Amino acid sequence: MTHLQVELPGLKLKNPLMPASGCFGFGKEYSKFYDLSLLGAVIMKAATGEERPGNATPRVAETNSGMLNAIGLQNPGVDRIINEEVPFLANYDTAIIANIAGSTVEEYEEVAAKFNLTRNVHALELNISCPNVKEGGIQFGTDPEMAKHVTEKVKQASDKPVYVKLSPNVSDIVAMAKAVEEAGADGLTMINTLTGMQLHLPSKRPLIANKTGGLSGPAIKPIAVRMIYEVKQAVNIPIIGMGGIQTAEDVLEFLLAGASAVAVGTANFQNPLILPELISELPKVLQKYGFSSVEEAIGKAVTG
Amino acid sequence: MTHLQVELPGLKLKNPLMPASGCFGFGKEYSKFYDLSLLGAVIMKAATGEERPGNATPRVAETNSGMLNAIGLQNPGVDRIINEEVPFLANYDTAIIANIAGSTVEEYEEVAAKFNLTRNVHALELNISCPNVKEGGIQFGTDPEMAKHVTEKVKQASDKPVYVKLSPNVSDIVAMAKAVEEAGADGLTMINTLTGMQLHLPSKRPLIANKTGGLSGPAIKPIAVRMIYEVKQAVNIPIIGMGGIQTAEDVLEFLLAGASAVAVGTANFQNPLILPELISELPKVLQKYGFSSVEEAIGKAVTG
Amino acid sequence: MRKIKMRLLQIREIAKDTIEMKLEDDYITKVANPGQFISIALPNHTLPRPISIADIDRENGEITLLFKIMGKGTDTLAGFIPGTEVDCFGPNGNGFPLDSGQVDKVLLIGGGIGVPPLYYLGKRLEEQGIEVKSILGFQSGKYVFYEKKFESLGETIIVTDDGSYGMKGFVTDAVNIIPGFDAYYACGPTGMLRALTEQMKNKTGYISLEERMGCTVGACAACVIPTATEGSYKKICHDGPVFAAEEVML
Amino acid sequence: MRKIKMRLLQIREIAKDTIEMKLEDDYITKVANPGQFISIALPNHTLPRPISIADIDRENGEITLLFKIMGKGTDTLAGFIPGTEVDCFGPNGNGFPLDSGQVDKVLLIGGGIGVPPLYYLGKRLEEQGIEVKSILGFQSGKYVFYEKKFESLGETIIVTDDGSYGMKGFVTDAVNIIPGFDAYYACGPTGMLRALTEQMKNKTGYISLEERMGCTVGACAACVIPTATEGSYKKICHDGPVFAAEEVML
Ligand SMILES: Cc1cc2nc3c(=O)[nH]c(=O)nc-3n(C[C@H](O)[C@H](O)[C@H](O)COP(=O)(O)OP(=O)(O)OC[C@H]3O[C@@H](n4cnc5c(N)ncnc54)[C@H](O)[C@@H]3O)c2cc1C
Ligand SMILES: Cc1cc2nc3c(=O)[nH]c(=O)nc-3n(C[C@H](O)[C@H](O)[C@H](O)COP(=O)(O)OP(=O)(O)OC[C@H]3O[C@@H](n4cnc5c(N)ncnc54)[C@H](O)[C@@H]3O)c2cc1C
Ligand SMILES: Cc1cc2nc3c(=O)[nH]c(=O)nc-3n(C[C@H](O)[C@H](O)[C@H](O)COP(=O)(O)O)c2cc1C
Ligand SMILES: Cc1cc2nc3c(=O)[nH]c(=O)nc-3n(C[C@H](O)[C@H](O)[C@H](O)COP(=O)(O)O)c2cc1C
Ligand code: FES
Ligand code: FES
Repeated sequence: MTHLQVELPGLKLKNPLMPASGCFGFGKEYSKFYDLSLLGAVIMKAATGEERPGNATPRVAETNSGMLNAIGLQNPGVDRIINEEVPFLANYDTAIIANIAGSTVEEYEEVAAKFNLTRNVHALELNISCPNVKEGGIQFGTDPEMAKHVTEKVKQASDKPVYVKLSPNVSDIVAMAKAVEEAGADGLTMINTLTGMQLHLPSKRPLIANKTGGLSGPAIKPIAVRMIYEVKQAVNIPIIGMGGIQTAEDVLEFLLAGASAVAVGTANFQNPLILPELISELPKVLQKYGFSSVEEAIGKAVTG
Repeated sequence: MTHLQVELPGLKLKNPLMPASGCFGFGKEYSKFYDLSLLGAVIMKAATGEERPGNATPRVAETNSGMLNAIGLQNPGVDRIINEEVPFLANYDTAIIANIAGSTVEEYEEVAAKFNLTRNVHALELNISCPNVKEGGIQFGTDPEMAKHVTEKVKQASDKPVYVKLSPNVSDIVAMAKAVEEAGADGLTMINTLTGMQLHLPSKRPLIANKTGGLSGPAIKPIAVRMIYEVKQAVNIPIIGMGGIQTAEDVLEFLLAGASAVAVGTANFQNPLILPELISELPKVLQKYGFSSVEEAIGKAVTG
Repeated sequence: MRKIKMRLLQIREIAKDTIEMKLEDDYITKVANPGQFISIALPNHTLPRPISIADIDRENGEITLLFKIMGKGTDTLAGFIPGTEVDCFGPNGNGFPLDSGQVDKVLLIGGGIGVPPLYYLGKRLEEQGIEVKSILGFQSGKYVFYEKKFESLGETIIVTDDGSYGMKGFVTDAVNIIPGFDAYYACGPTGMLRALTEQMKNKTGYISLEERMGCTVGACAACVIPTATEGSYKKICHDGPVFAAEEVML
Repeated sequence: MRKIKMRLLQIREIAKDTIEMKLEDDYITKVANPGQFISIALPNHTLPRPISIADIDRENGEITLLFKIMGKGTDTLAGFIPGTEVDCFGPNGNGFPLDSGQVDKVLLIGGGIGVPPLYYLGKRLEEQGIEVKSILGFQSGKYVFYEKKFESLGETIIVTDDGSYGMKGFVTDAVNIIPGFDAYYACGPTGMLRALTEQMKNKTGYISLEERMGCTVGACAACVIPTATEGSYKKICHDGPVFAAEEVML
């Protein structure tokens, strides 16, 4: 019997698998494919203070073993998310994590405060790293001082555990992780996308209307694993890992590198059943490599 | 008739294609496959002051659409390169670029000074971004002040044009580019590899002996294109672009983004004839998208 | 909506770069409506390819797809051999409205690779006793396909950009020739749809749209289109691909 | 060294997870020596797969490769069907010394998927009138292959880790049984080669090494091995894969 349970601040996960923010909407679409109660948790799409229309289209492009996206935080705003989306997800036996974003520290605080009053939301994921927001998101994510500041403010605005989502577009990921740990973060999620671009040869212009987009998918997996491995050695808060996961072996690789749970984003698009498939395959893979539980595997590559 | 010639500081290239440093040794091996005179230029493997043994093995790993390497600057030292390797390459009608590396600013100066006296070397590529050197290479590449300093010193030590090779492992690539331009760099080459890691599940350890390695190949292409596009708008010195090129369309994409010439690294490994193949396909691709010369395409996505 | 494997039965080039595939399937054929699409997951790709349902043979559990080779993905797909199990999911999207009631005569207007979904639509409309006429536009003669099939549904005008086959011009030029129809159904490049909806402002029309997609199921917000209501967006993969002509801003 | 396409003629599983491929080729068959390898470029991979030449039929222009399914690349390769054009380049590396002169009796020692290159070596040595004996080690009975073929060259001892076939133990246990040979040629896992070279310090021996490779031609310095000379390295793909036993430090 392989134990898949993992306990993290605010989250009792029946298994370590969840969809990554922005790749799963608010769950409705994938609920047509399978029972969301199978999932360890669901991370919702980013919520901002007001409704946002997002960027112009095209918003996505395929790349080698990856994709670029510049959705631009399109979302109906925190109030409608709380009133229309959370109740749907709350029907399922799974943890709910709200991803919060904003252009200003005040907006982050406001959104956090609203989710704080939402019974069925178990934890917050602080998206300080969305590369597609022009007004400031990117600075929060690449400057340790700003990251620290916004984390502190959100911690004050909320009693729910706060997981800070780190951007990989930095010279020193460990400095970022330490800064937000110091600010009181309960956990980290990493990594967000790397900023990239694809040109459309016929028009000689960037294919994505926003010009740049965030690179995700298997292409970035080695960067995610490296960053998690480095951060795991420097902080004492748990990490939810993500970036290119598409097989149960990948899940184990992230656990070994130091992740306590993992999120799957891009891989949902090619295979809407990827999450239940990985959940059912994980026990076999853990066993194959000598583990009888997820907990046992966490950080094994770091601690030996 | 499509004009492939490009003129860059110190380099009259008959076409914009050359092998990337470290992926082509000093040319001997690939000279068994084709006539090196076909190439626009050859960038040699990194040279250091003394011979270096490099890292322990394994030194490479395959990743999705990419690979990791941690060779660790293994090379016979600048003197033997000048005496044994440059003369071989000088037999061919192609430009020769020497890639120089070091652990200290003094070592960079020493190596640059020696190549400065080597008649057949046309330009220097300053490798301040090799992620596999422990003693300091990585700091040079991620700190604008240090990058500026080492560039200035090398410029003083050499009359040959200096191309500074930028690391993508930074929060702000434009700041790095501007710093080295200010320091007198004649051109930029970008990008070097992104730091990544792969775990070997049976041993639960990093597969590469050095733990981390540099990620190259098509996986990183969108990051390279984005960085070149951004830097092109901020500096006035030419860029030699690289990172995941494997088709003639990729070459054009790099030119449009702002590269004046391109280097091909990883793609040589799967296809030793990739460079001559790209050189022969490029005219067709240029024509297809309405260009009658390489010069015309350079930076078109930026300037419109 | 399900994830399924469809066995490829037959594949052939029916016009330049235009491939017709027949696949065995016992789920989509039962539930899908004209205008819906399926998503094809290709090996070594990260994004699924949305392809419209061109025809369905419910009895034999056979689905027809028509696609044009446009890039790496469709090129790979074109190389599949009979017997291949193709990874798909769907049916996705809403499809064309079939039971509008007061419609007696409809006009189908297709441009290039926008033609396929109109064929299955036409068949289903004709089954309901509705009179179907079609205008199909192509780049040039060598790209023309399914002319006979559309003719079996009703009067069909072929238009080519260069006049190398049928009438020279655009589908918008041909629309005036067809008198009296109650509604039009169109699918094709956005430029064509823009011109068309402008030209037929006071007609009831339904148009099927395309956009680059991520998830193809409504979860990622990649494929939005602004609606006529200021600041509001719809997801083409989920709320479309078919929209009432006046509903969206092209 | 050339880049070539070889047409796959035949492919079959000759032992558990062990595939034998016969390919048509008119270049490698003419120039390659035993112990050399070829590099196979697989679609959707960034690194070539080095595979030793297991046999060559010069007359018919046929080359034999034997490989074990170890990961994604060899799994893809195992799925190739006859007629496939396989992208290769080579021959790479140096090969075993064939004309050492004073050698009358040789011992071939192979471990697992290190066995293949020894077969073509044995055939060529035997052609020169040299007496060939072999010790072949495998994990277990179901992995054993080419026993008959090696027996046709001379006495052959099969050893399995678990004793499920042949002698139980390691190849090092079997070495003592074979009396009087002038040189040994070995290929197999590094652990085996280390034990073997230690055990046979005072014998002339040649060993073929493996390492993870980048370019496979000597250009990238991925595949180095320290030599007996302090601080010095050789490239396995270029200076090897065959080395005199005392030349390298395992
Ligand atoms: C709802 C819908 C229905 C469609 N039905 C058909 C059909 O029946 N027959 C047909 O030939 N084509 C159809 N298309 C267009 C088809 O999906 C694209 O031509 C195809 O995805 C191109 O893939 P590629 O790999 O060959 O091209 P690439 O350019 O290599 O593809 C790269 C990426 O861009 C996307 N992409 C490229 N062009 C388009 C496009 N025009 N629309 C949407 N995504 C695109 C691809 O899906 C992929 O993610 C439809 C598109 C949509 C949105
Ligand atoms: C000179 C030489 C000759 C060889 N001859 C044979 C042979 O005749 N038959 C045979 O079955 N195998 C042989 N091998 C080993 C064979 O190359 C690997 O088993 C194969 O590359 C594994 O690829 P994969 O994609 O299945 O495994 P993966 O683990 O998915 O491969 C990932 C990467 O690791 C490399 N790799 C993995 N294992 C090895 C290994 N043991 N040695 C070198 N690279 C490795 C691959 O080339 C690839 O770059 C030889 C290796 C070398 C160096
Ligand atoms: C289409 C798309 C939309 C995304 N939107 C968000 C978002 O709203 N908030 C966020 O924190 N991350 C967002 N991400 C990043 C993912 O949550 C994840 O960190 C990243 O994609 C890496 O994981 P993957 O490789 O499994 O996709 C988005 C990613 C994609 C592909
Ligand atoms: C095996 C290997 C060795 C490399 N060695 C060097 C080096 O010595 N000096 C250097 O500046 N870059 C080195 N690089 C980086 C390449 O020159 C190039 O910047 C990078 O690989 C991106 O290009 P690519 O994707 O075409 O390989 C090396 C890359 C590889 C794969
Ligand atoms: S493609 Fe994801 S919402 Fe339409
Ligand atoms: S693999 Fe490149 S030197 Fe051996």
